[in-house]
Amino acid sequence: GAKGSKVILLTVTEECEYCALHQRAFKEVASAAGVDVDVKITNYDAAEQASQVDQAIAQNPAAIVLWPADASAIVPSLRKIKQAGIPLVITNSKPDDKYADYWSVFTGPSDLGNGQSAGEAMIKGFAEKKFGTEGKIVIVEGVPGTPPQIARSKGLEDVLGEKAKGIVVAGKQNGNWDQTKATDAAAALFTQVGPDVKGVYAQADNMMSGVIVAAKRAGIDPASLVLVGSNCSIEGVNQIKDGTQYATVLQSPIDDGKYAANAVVDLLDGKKVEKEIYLPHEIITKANVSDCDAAIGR
Amino acid sequence: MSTATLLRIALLIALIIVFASWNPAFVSGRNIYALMQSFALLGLVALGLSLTMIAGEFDLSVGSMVAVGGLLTLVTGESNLAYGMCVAFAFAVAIGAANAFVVSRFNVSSLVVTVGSMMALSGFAFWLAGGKVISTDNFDPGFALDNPILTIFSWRSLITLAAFLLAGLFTRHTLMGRDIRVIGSKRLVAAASGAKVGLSLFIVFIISALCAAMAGSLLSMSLASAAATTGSNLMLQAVSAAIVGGVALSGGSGSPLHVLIGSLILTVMNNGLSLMGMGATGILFANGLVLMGIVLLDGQLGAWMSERFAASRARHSA
Amino acid sequence: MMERRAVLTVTGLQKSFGGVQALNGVDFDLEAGEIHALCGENGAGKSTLVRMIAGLMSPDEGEIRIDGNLLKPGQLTSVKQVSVVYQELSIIPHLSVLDNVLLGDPDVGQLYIRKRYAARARQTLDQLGLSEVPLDVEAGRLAIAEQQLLEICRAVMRGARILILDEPTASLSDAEIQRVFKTVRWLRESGTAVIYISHRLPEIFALTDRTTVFRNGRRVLTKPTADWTSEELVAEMIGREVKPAHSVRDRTDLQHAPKVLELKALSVAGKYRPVTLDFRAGEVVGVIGQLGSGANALIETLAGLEARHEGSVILNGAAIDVTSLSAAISCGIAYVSEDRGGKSLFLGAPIEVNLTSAILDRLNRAGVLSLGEARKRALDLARRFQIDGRRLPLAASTLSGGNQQKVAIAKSVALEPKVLVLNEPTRGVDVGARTEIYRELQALARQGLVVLFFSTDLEEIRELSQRVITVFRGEIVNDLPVEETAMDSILGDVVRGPGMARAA
Amino acid sequence: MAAVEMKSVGAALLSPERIQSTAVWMGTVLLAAWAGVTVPGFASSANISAIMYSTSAVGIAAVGMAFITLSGNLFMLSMGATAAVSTIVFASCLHLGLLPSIAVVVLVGALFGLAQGMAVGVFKTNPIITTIAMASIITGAGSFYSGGLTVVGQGDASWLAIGRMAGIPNQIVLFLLAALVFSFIVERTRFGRELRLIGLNPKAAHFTGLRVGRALVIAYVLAAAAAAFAGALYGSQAAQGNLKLGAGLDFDAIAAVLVGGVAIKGGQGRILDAAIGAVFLAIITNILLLKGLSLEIQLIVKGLVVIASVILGALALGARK
Ligand SMILES: Nc1ncnc2c1ncn2[C@@H]1O[C@H](COP(=O)(O)OP(=O)(O)OP(=O)(O)O)[C@@H](O)[C@H]1O
Ligand SMILES: Nc1ncnc2c1ncn2[C@@H]1O[C@H](COP(=O)(O)OP(=O)(O)OP(=O)(O)O)[C@@H](O)[C@H]1O
Ligand SMILES: [Mg+2]
Ligand SMILES: [Mg+2]
Repeated sequence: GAKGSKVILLTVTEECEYCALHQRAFKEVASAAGVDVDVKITNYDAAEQASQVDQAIAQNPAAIVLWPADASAIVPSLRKIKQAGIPLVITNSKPDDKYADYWSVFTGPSDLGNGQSAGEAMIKGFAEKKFGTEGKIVIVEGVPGTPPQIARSKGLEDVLGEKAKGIVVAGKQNGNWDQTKATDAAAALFTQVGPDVKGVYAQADNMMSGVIVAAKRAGIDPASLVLVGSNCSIEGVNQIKDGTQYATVLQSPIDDGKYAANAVVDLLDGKKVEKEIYLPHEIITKANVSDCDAAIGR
Repeated sequence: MSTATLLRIALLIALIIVFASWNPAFVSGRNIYALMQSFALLGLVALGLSLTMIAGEFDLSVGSMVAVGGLLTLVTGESNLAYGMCVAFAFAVAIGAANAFVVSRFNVSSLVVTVGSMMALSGFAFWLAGGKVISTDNFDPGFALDNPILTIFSWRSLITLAAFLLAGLFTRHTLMGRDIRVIGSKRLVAAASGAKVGLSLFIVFIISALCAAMAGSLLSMSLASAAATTGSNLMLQAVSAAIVGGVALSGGSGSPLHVLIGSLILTVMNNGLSLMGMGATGILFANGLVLMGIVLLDGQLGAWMSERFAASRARHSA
Repeated sequence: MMERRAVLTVTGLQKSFGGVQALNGVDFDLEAGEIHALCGENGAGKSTLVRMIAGLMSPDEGEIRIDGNLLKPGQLTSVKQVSVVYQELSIIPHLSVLDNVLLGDPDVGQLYIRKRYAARARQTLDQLGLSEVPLDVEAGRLAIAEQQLLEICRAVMRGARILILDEPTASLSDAEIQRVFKTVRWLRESGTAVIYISHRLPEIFALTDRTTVFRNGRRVLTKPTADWTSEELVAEMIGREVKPAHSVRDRTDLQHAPKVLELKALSVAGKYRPVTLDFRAGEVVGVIGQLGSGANALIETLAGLEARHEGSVILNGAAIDVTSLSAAISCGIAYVSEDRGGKSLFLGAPIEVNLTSAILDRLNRAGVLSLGEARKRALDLARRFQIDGRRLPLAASTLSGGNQQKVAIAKSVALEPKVLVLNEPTRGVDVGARTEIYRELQALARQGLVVLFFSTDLEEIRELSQRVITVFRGEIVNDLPVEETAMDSILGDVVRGPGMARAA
Repeated sequence: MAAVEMKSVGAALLSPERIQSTAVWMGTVLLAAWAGVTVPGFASSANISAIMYSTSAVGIAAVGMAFITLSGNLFMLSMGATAAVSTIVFASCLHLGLLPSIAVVVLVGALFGLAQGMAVGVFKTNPIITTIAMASIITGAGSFYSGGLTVVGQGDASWLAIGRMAGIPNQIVLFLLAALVFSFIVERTRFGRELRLIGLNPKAAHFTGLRVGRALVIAYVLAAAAAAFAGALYGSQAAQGNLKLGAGLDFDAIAAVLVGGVAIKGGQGRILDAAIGAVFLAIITNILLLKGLSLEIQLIVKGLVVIASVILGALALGARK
């Protein structure tokens, strides 16, 4: 059973609000079920995580919960866990499905779903701000090559292509998941695309903070744009409350952590667990921003 | 062996004893294996970097070179990883030579030159990754490299240890090895006594880039993937390892043995703290404190303390 | 007598650095089995010639032949032919003594097998008096004099046909100099040709067979050393007549001048025993002793460089604190170190900035430097020390060695100290600049300053000081007016101590 | 008379030590002029203010970094960490008002600087390693303090973030002010003169009786305060702070200092050179952004610019020999 057994959580940096809340929620739920949690943290360093996996295997836990620092670099380590016969829950970012044998359960967000919700939000925002179904938008993306960066943009573009062909992506820049870089990137996008930008999709709310700063500096009222962020992090919530940001996509770190904890507890208790458990991706606007607060536990 | 070296070995042993008594799992075979895996990466980078330090130079670009090495291996080695590895090594030789060329031809500080190449290489790494995740399905080389040997080693860590041995023999028993040290101490004297200053600089910068690329290449095989951000903090860790081991930034002093000890101290500390459940920032903090302690001891504080110590010993014996 | 054979011939050598003609059509030859002195003021071109013979620099024009074979420009000369002890110390501190000795030895192959050479190195070291020094100790731990000897050992060990020593004795004591002399003479017997560069005329007369004088990049004259007189040599070196400083010295009686500085049982453990001395206003006092005798430690104590001293220092009747340089400076003791490039000057900064660097607090107007005041003071100092005022905005590195030394002294004099302490005030300074420096120091003394200096150069002690204090192994041997001393008795005090003192 | 003055000014600008910085000054002007004509959108007022904004924080840090480089202590590698922690401090103090929170940030930064200055100046530690170690310690401390979370400021920081004076962003005004004040300090005060002399020859500085330890402590305090202030600028943007904001400041500031032509061996170069280096790099980055070139190309170009400017400086000095 779960009670009294030892689980190792391998997770990423504490210097990220989402990650910190995820870890906190995981520990709360797991401890409540009597699981003894041991945490190993890496600062998004795949090599370090690989050796943490070795270390974790050496400690011979009842199960391992793993947030891959890099969803593809982790694959060889997954195989080692599999070989050691330790049950594995992957949380937050899923490696390629080719290797699905190596893990027992995946819980977490679907980046594609997240992007799709953002697309829906964008269309809704265009309607609400009376832009109709035509206009230029720009995207500020995360670190190139990371799955969220690829999948979120794809999700958004899929939905737009399907439901609102008139809304075109006129430019993309890399904001590196970083507010400062996002500020420069957005400033350049505003200059490049000119004054007829109607909406901006930032793949994370903290980057949206940068977009808003850049808009203000360029003399554009952010409230006049359809600004859609993602993650429902505290920056986004505040910006939605004061009306500068139109919407964000709820991806609750607390749920993310909880789902993983529940999955591992169920697994240890011998219950049947679904192979893939996705978080909901609710669209958050001013109207339902309290959902966000609740989801984040404020 | 000097007292400073013995003190560092004592520190290493003390750390091991402390961690082992805290958690016996620390000295389990599997954990030592894990520890050696981290060492395999850090040690190789630190070894290359420290050679440039001994020659009185500095190679800030090793961190980015690790990323480029890994990416090149996978990008060009899609069908044949060995070929990719060769490309990565050839590229490293070219970059090392370019660094050395600018340093020796224009007689500028390598700290400055390699700030530039660090940035440029890091950009190149992002360009290579090109918005894709670079990964391979060819897991076999990685598994072969990481397969435990004698419980605690793997080919990867044995390669790093062999590199240390080679570098140790090179610096101790070849003329070029001695000249590198002379160049680090007094370059004009080296030139006047017929040491091949330019050639030695080329050699150390090439070795440094090559070690970094090799570390990156082996890592990418072992992870079956490569990212542009890999190694972003390896450079700082590698300098720390060299300094902790007793290589002076001012050049001319230190040896691969020192770097070996320094790298082991850092890996043991990080592994042990992580075993105790400390987070990444906590470990960073601890690294900072140790490094700070060591620079303080190397500076005036240490001089003052050893003077005190000598004085009190003199009083006692009188 | 055996027919002399030239091993080295230099013809029509030219070299300029930018606008400076360092060598201007130099002809020179060196014979096997001779010790050949090169003399000349600072900047005369001696070291430049050496560097070209060693192949470190290529000449603009002219040629150098060794045994009739032309040297290829831009290529190091084989150390089997020419081995050089450079003016600047070139010991590698982190390498062992053996590694240092073997540095540049062409016999050492790419595989570096130390054992092979250990016995021979040991033998050479012993010969130079380094028998106490183990082969595997780091050279950086040796004393400066030992390092200098190590360097000579390195050159000797290579067994070169031509040995060049560029001011090898600058940091050696007399006993050590005698050792070097012995080795050089022994090499001469075995047929080696030696070029010996020194600013110390007594050494030249004692050691060398022929002497060549350089002036402004030209060879002026070569004659057997025995045919030179000291005055003639000096006159050729500077190309004009110099009045010895002696003739301008004041003969006023200082017995009634007020006591400025008193040392009461001053001592530094392990360096010198308690010393009690008085110094009167206007005195110029030379302290002489071998390196390590404690003589320089004594004056460095006054400068604030020996924090751990015992006893007291009294200035104008009040005890003062000399536990640090800045404490000593604020009490009115200024110090000029022996190493002008390393410890005194900011070579990359303008001469004006150098001259005023010690008195920044006096140029301070509400936190802002007064540049006008700085210029005024710098001009004043430049005039007093005969430094070209138009050069003030140029970097100090553009000055010749002698002029640099003037700047170094002027910068400390700017502090308007009550006591001026100098360490080797004219090391490596040519005769002309030396005289100018001596004159200015004596003028300062006449204004009531105490000038106290350490030197290992007997000539300097005799020329500059009114009172000579000799030190041997941490103890004062004699303290006498210069008129009552003779060269040989000073030397006797310094090398043999009180046992032999002034038997006459 | 005037002609003579002009000639000597010309000679000074073209002296080997100054040629690199002169080239960068002229390069900046030419590049801006060229881009204004050929790059669409470059000369728009919005873009020019974007350039100004992206210059300010890096520029202020570069000006601070120049103190360290001038003093002969190479670089301060804790600037990024200091700036990042400062964003957190800034956000957590914002409820006290903008000025008080800037004051607190600068004070905390100065304390970090004090610690490093004491280590380097008094305990004679290696400057590079000291600042690397301090960077870890500062980041670790910041992480303990914030728990890794983003701190949202309860107050209005818009004066700093987007405020303008006569159409010029306040940030750039502050940057210019900092550059001028720091420049005055180096060129005309006793401390500045001491710092330069220490950079030229630390041993001689000691033997001359200069206050070496004290001057180094002040230099580190000023540099860290500048980094902290840069952090306040980042923090003000969205009135938020976290450990990632401004963390990359170190190498941007170093690049600016090097491109500007402050000599790494100490004692040579001017504060304003570092400032112009920052402007030059900001303009290049902006042009690349406008041309749609990605982050990676920007990095490659920046790296090459650093190497090229260093080679230029070396060639100029070499030409004298
Ligand atoms: N590398 C150099 N660059 C520029 N000028 C130089 C260089 N080396 C020597 N000089 C100049 O050439 C002239 C000759 O210098 P050299 O060192 O040969 O003099 P020296 O006779 O050895 O003097 P000293 O007695 O001080 O050693 C001087 O004016 C010197 O400043
Ligand atoms: N290291 C150096 N680099 C460049 N120029 C030098 C260097 N050393 C000396 N010089 C220049 O070489 C010239 C000749 O040097 P020298 O030693 O003969 O000076 P000098 O004729 O005694 O000058 P002064 O008029 O000051 O007495 C000087 O004008 C000096 O500017
Ligand atoms: Mg000379
Ligand atoms: Mg002269």
